Amino acid sequence: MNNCRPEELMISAIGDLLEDAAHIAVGVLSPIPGSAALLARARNGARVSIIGSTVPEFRTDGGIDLFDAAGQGRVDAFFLSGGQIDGAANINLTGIGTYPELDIRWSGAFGSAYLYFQVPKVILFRDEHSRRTLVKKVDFISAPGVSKKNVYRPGGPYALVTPLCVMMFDRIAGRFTLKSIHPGHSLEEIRDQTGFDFDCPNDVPDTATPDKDTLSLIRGDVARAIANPYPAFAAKMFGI
Amino acid sequence: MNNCRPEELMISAIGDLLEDAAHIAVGVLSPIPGSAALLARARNGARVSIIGSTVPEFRTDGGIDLFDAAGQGRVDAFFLSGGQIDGAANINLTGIGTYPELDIRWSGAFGSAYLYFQVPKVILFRDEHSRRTLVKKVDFISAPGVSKKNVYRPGGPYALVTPLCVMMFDRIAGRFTLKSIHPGHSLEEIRDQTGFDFDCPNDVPDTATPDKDTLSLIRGDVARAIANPYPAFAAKMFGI
Amino acid sequence: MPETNFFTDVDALAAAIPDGTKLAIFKDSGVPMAAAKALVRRQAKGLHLVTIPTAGMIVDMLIGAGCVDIVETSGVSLGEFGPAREFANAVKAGKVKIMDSTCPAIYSGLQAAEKGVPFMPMRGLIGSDILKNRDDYAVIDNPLAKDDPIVVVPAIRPDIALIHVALADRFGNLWIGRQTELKVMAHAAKGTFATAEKIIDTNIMEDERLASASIPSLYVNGIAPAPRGAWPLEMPGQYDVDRDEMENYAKLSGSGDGFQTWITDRVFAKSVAAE
Amino acid sequence: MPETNFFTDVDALAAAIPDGTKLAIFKDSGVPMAAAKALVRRQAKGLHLVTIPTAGMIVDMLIGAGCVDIVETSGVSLGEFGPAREFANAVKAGKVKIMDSTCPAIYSGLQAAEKGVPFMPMRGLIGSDILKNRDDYAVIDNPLAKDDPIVVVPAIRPDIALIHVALADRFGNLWIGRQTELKVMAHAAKGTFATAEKIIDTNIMEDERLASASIPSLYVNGIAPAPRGAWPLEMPGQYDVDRDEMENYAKLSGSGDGFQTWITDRVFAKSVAAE
Repeated sequence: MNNCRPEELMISAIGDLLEDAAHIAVGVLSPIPGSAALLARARNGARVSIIGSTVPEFRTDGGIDLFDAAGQGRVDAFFLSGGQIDGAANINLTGIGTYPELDIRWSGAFGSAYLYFQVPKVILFRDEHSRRTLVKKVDFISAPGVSKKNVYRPGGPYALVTPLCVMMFDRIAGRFTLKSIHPGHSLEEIRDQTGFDFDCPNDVPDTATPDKDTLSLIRGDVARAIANPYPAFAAKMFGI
Repeated sequence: MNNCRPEELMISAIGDLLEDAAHIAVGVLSPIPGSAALLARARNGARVSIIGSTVPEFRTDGGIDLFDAAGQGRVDAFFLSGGQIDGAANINLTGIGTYPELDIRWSGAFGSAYLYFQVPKVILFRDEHSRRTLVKKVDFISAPGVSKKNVYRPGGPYALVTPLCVMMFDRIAGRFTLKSIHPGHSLEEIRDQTGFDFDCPNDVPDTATPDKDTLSLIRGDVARAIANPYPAFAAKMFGI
Repeated sequence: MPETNFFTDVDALAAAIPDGTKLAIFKDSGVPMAAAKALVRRQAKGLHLVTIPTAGMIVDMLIGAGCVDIVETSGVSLGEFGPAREFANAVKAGKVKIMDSTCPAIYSGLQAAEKGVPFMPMRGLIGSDILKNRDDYAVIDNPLAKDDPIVVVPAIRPDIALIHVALADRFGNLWIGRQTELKVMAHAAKGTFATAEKIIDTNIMEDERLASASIPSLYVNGIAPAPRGAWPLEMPGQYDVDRDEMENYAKLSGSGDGFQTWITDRVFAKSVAAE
Repeated sequence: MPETNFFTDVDALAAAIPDGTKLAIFKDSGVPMAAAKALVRRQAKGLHLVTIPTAGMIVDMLIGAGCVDIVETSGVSLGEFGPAREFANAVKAGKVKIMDSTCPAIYSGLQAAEKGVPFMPMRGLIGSDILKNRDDYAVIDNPLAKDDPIVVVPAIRPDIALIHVALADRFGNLWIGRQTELKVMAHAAKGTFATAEKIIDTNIMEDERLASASIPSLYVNGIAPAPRGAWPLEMPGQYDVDRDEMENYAKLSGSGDGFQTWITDRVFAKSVAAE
């Protein structure tokens, strides 16, 4: 592993998953996926729309337009997270306990219950890899990972990226498969920290670290661009 | 009858029907109803929207907005016409003969099949009162005059104004009733020129001619305002 | 996402619109007259025109020139210049298939496509012969109420929205001013081709006054320069309708030889387009 | 049609919003913070808030102050300043009824009301617990296709859309810039109340640059002046978010006494609103 930081590794790993996405949308409060989208933009010329951004090149025509664009098939990739994510890629943004008077109430589903169906490549990102966040079964399905065959669903979960690993999601099997382990971590650690069962090939490679060019893009163009929507992140991560 | 012209009488008669309409919309190619709407504006402060107008005070936010406004209940009065109008207030803007390869093909229904349902006070206006235009049964119902009870229909036909008379429409009975006869014309002439059966009280008054104030409004403010959407009409009618 | 193509002229743009295209055209300014004439010059065939929601000379001319198989419309008329006689003749002769509608049904169909839903409910229409003749419309029971029949119209997803704008930029963005329907068209269509009075080098999206009334390049597949591209129709703030030319068209169209003469003079004699 | 009322200040405007009003509030700038504080001051009760489509501090504050019975939302959060703890506490305590949704379902409901239709179909949602807990949503078979289940959401028709704009005029028109969602809100709601940074004497509709991004007076029932009316949130092009004030709210809210202190200091001590 070269001297890239864990966040930079995740940015690079997500960026590698975005290679064929021409239009990537990014929600609020997603600095690491947002940075990955900007990396894809710098490397492949992807168009990036950042919800809520006021920067002309990233902003959308408003929320309605962005959801409509996803409905039209004009958004290729998006990111979702969850207070809980389970092995069937169900996500929970609503809370823990029995609905509606939950023990812990989170913000709510936002656009997930729609975009998870419409966007072909939804990458799940979670900054904490633990049995608390990656659970056997979510308490509340804000948006389901898989749907019955007759449900119109051009989109869905594609991969899960955490501080420990990258997993790919099989929409037919409805299960995750471990794809790569971040350098410095182990399969045992991942099994230990994951609340759900997942598939695992015999030989799981290390997650590729960003090469020199990618790292300088991340620390250069990407850092400068992410500073507008996420000044605090850019300051902390890249010192700008 | 004072020396008002037939068009001015019709403008005045329609204007009198618009007294409680706060927002009146006017379609394209409707100079006489348009003038009547402007008269209602001058007299009662009604808001007037003219489809296709570029004048700031009359223009709409575009076609979608106007139809939506009607759907929201924000349009109180509108005008429709027809190549044929029948005694049940069905209108035909599509053509004569057997659909689709008609003997005579007109322009088409435009917004009638919607606005006739949504706008509370639709005034039918026809500049030719004859058995050719006012028929027993239209060849093609571009928009129906009455609907079954379970059909959502806050709007519908209110009156019919022609060069001969004013008729009111009874939405329950589904029939017209003669309200007034323009000075210089007779019930016999109207019966002779009307292809459909209508109700007629024993004593039908003359259509009220515009008083001096109304006539000077028509020839003043209204004439000047109608000249923008309808320059040819204003030039011919009012010499401006 | 489209990389916006920049065509050298309207003929290059028309060459990129295949025969059989489902083509959406807006009723108002800017009417893409120059582009439509280029379609006539290239002898386009089998177009399925969707008028948003009505149309005038542009559709009458395309029908008269034999470019059109299907016309989906709420009305075709030359407005104050009279009836659309090429349209009426072609319908009567069964030369074009007519799909009669009503304005808000066409808007609702476009808005369904814009939202990626297969249909949109709409009020009105029940009891009309418009509805009776549209096999693709249906009446359903409002699923959220009792005894409330309501029409559903299918999404209208044109292959191409063909529009004319005052201003485009080199980045593929279009400024549309108050004509917000053009935005709905661009969203609903698979792709948008635009002709523009002017193409500028600065980015429309970076000018706040322009950006709030624009279509971003995300939706724009092709742009061609077309100064006076709406002529003989008007372009608000730029030029008025050419009344003589319109009256001439109204006189000659619908009359067989007269229309052919008009086409020869006013479409194939290319120079007139820039008059 | 409304004759637009011009209120002397936000408190007069808040006095015209009855208890129990179904009130729509937009997530983004301008957030009508000054008007919401006036609602707290007048101790409004029983509000049914519809967030378009999510919300932050404004809804958290109104809930914490006991003004709200129902909150219909796709999410409430203070964003980078943390969770909305008054909201979360009230939901957990059963003090407000929560109607959880997802952003495009709220937009679709508004757009149904805008079009005067009782429902709108939308993709997604099937299989979610959001759908399972919304008795007012339904799954129907797409009437124009086979074996294609699709959700329908009911029209959302707020009593009042409460918005904050940069510019209003004496004729009742509002300039909204790029925030086109505000227009959808005004169309969908029975009436619209606006606070404005500035009220001008010239007619917005007669200025082409402004007119293309405006809400005409047809939809506007009331306007009150509110300079810095979004504070402590930002007003694009005019002022930035007041980070200290937001952090202070994030710290004190959700903590009982702390929130009461904050309300006393920042809402009832009226002068701070104009800081």
